[in-house]
Amino acid sequence: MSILGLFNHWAFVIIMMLGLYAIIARNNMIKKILGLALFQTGIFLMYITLGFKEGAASPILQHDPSISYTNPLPQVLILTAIVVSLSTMAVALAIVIGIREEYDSIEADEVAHLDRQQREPGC
Amino acid sequence: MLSFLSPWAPHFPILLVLLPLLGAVLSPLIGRGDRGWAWAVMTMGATTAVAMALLLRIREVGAVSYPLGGWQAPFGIELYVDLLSAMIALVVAAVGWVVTIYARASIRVEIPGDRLGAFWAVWLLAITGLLGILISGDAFNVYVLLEISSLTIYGLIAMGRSRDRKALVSAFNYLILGSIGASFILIAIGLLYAQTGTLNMADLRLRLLEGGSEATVNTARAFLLAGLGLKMALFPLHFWMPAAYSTAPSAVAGLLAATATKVGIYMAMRFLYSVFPTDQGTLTGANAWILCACAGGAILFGSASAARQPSLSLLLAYSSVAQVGYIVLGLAVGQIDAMTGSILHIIFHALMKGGLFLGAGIIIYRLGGNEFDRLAGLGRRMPWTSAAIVLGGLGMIGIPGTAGFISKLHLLKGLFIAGQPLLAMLVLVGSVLAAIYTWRFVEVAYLRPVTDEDPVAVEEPPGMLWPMWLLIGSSVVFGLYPATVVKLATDAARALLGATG
Amino acid sequence: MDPVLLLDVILLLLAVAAAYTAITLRDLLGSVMMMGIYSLLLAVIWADLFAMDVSITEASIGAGASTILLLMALTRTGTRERKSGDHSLPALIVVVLTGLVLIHGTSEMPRFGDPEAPAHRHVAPQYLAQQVPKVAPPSEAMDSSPQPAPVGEDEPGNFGHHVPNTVTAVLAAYRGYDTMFETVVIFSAGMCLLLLLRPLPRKRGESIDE
Amino acid sequence: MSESVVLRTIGGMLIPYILVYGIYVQMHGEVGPGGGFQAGVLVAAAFILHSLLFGPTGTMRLLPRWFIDLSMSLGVLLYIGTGVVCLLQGGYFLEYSVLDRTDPAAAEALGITLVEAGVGLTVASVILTIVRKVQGVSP
Repeated sequence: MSILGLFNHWAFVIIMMLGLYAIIARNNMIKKILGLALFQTGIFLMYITLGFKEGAASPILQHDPSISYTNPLPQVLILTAIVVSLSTMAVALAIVIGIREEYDSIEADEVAHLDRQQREPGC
Repeated sequence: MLSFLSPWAPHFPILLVLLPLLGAVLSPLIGRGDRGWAWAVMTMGATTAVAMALLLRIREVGAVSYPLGGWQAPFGIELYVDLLSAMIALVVAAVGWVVTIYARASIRVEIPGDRLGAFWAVWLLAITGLLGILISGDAFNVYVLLEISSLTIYGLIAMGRSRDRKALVSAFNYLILGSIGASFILIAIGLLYAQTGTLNMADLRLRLLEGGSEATVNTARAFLLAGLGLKMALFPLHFWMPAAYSTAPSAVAGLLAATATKVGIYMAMRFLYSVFPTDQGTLTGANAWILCACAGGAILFGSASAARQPSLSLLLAYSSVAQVGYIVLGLAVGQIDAMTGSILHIIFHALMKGGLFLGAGIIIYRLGGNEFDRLAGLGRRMPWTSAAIVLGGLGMIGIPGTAGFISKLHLLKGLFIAGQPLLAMLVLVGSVLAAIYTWRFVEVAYLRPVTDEDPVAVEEPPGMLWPMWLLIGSSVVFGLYPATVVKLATDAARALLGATG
Repeated sequence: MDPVLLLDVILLLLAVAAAYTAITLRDLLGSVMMMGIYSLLLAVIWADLFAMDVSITEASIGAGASTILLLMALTRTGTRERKSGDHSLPALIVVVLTGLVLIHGTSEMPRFGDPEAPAHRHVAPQYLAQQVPKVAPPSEAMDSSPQPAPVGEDEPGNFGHHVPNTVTAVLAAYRGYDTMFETVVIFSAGMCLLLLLRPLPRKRGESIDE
Repeated sequence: MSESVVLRTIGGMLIPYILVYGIYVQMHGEVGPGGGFQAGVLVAAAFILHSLLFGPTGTMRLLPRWFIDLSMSLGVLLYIGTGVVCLLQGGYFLEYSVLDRTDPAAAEALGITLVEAGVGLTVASVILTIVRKVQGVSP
């Protein structure tokens, strides 16, 4: 139990850090967006872990006072966070589509290079 | 003056968010062109009136809370407005109003006409989010509203692409960093929830004071500070900001410079002093030191970089990096005069920097850009705009008679009382550097001859000129007659620090 | 061994593997599909942890809407990812540091599933009993602090027996203000896209009338 | 638009079921898992499927741009409106129980149904808009 009890905590840290790594390390903007989504799901896992209760059922009330239920609050917060995550992704994709139209590339370093060239005319 | 609003008095807090929100939701239906603009101006006017009425009411009766849905506080979401939040809300609403009026001409040039309905919706949503953060008393609610303002601001910045395609890149970088920042804040809220079982800020404080795991609370604070540092562009997490502010549509830059980072700083004040346990009104050791170091770095680095930028917009953006430093410095010291200085500087800097960015926008509107090599002899070509920019620059330095002097005076006094003469020296060095970058503009605009063959006088559109002068002028008025606002800021600082400050 | 926990561990291992594959694949199409699989795995994990509403939402939004959106975006941005220029070292440093801080911060958190955790003992019990006290109406609460109103001692609670799904009750009633802004978030995203994206130039033979 | 007759026939048969399931999830939100968000996504999914199978032109005619734009705003307005009506009835914003003073518990349930409907409307139309915009088919 004790090892398994910590397992969720380790898992969400690992998932968050995988996401963060992808955001920072990768040049490709779509990869960065995927990394961001991954990072956010790590946080979801953290919240749902907080709301879990041993031997408890889903918080849909039944006519039986002996049943205990998992905590509904983190679930509600995560519903909100999932929607926020989708919205962020949509806006990010729209911006990346714009970048692709303007620069014909979605690699962060290539785009930065093109901008530098623009600033120093004569190349 | 606003007595006709009094039957609504108990509902002022919610109206402050509802009005801009309703305006935003309706504006795609209102239509394009000037109708959309007029609608946005009306909405912001009404919002400003409510913000004013709310501030007056709070000065009378003290802090108010508003239970949404009628549910009692730690269970339902509560709005909580005290003097500090009401003051900053009034500044955000009023500056938002003025910038909306200003935006008419420049937006017509910078945003494609068929998308104006969506533009005004996004614009008003951004302001809704910022105002909502200021009056919320619930930690998770703050996160949701932060995401609303952030998402819309990313969109607004990206619309700078019609002038400069770099706007897209800076919007994307800001989106990634801003989302990481917001996620860090979400992690912090989660840790606090694990520790206490509540999301209500007042309840959080009570339950955190009961003690508990040091590790969890400290980690929460670290994540919160890192997230907010990204949001308010605190050195060394500022790098997204100059790019974003200099490429955004000019009206958007004015709105952001005046409001967005300020709200981030407000959140830091709120969380550090009224949620996390403090040591008799001051921050605990390491936090104060880290914040002071970041603030000092911001002042030196921001001011020094500002003097070396190729364009007026970039100069102003780096100057903002430095100004955030001043505000955070006062916040970190946790002494009542320093905190008063911080609060005053939030307000005055919003007016001055908002006005300066509007001035930079007028130049872009007329000349197509504001790189310094285009600005030679600007003092003769655009006399009103140049004069306002110089006046704003004097405020950045903190010349007596400007608002910047009042806030820096309080900050200095607080730093000396707190026994931090070194930090006080830093503030003075920052002022000298500000004089250098302001001089840069004066030199180009007034001492260099007009070089190109453009007509010497350039028409300055009055619809843009007077909003800019309103902001700059009001900062001068506050500099000359500071008593009322200083009294309010002192009360707000005292409330924030608790009786011990 | 508790089957809930066992399933949780197995699924989490699979999810971590899927996440790892998603970010290491160089083919963006493959990455996106892997993310879809990852989201589906998450949906099962949420169900296993008795968060049914989150599970359905994850399946429809995470695995459904996001994947469709990403695939459609890929048709406009290309699926190629260049093979060089990673900032692996700085990323690794940031990630390891942040990860260590997080592990430190969560090490003293309540044990997984502990029914005595603060999260289960404060606030949540009133939600589950659906007996949240109300404050006096605004007409009587002109002063700044609202007065607590007497709570109905009757069994049915705030909603009678009309809303047995407490997640919906918290979502739409107790924290309805949050949910309003959640709707506004997605509305903002819609508005931002209307603002940001211009339509593609029309292709031959596939023109859209209007 | 799909060229395969099999796909179009079978896919076309699926659409009404997805729609009905979406409406079920919407109505069922108070009693079982589900609610406005999930229902909105399902309804949007049905129309996205329609557009993939039969081409965007037909879907565009079925749900024109002005209609979708209108329902985005209407959904949020329904949510805010419910709250404002509560406020005008002498309660706090979003205090549904004042909608029917004789039976506050039922009024709460009514309020929940109304705001969930608003959520569903907005989510469905926004997701449809987002997909159309990213696809590049929306005018």
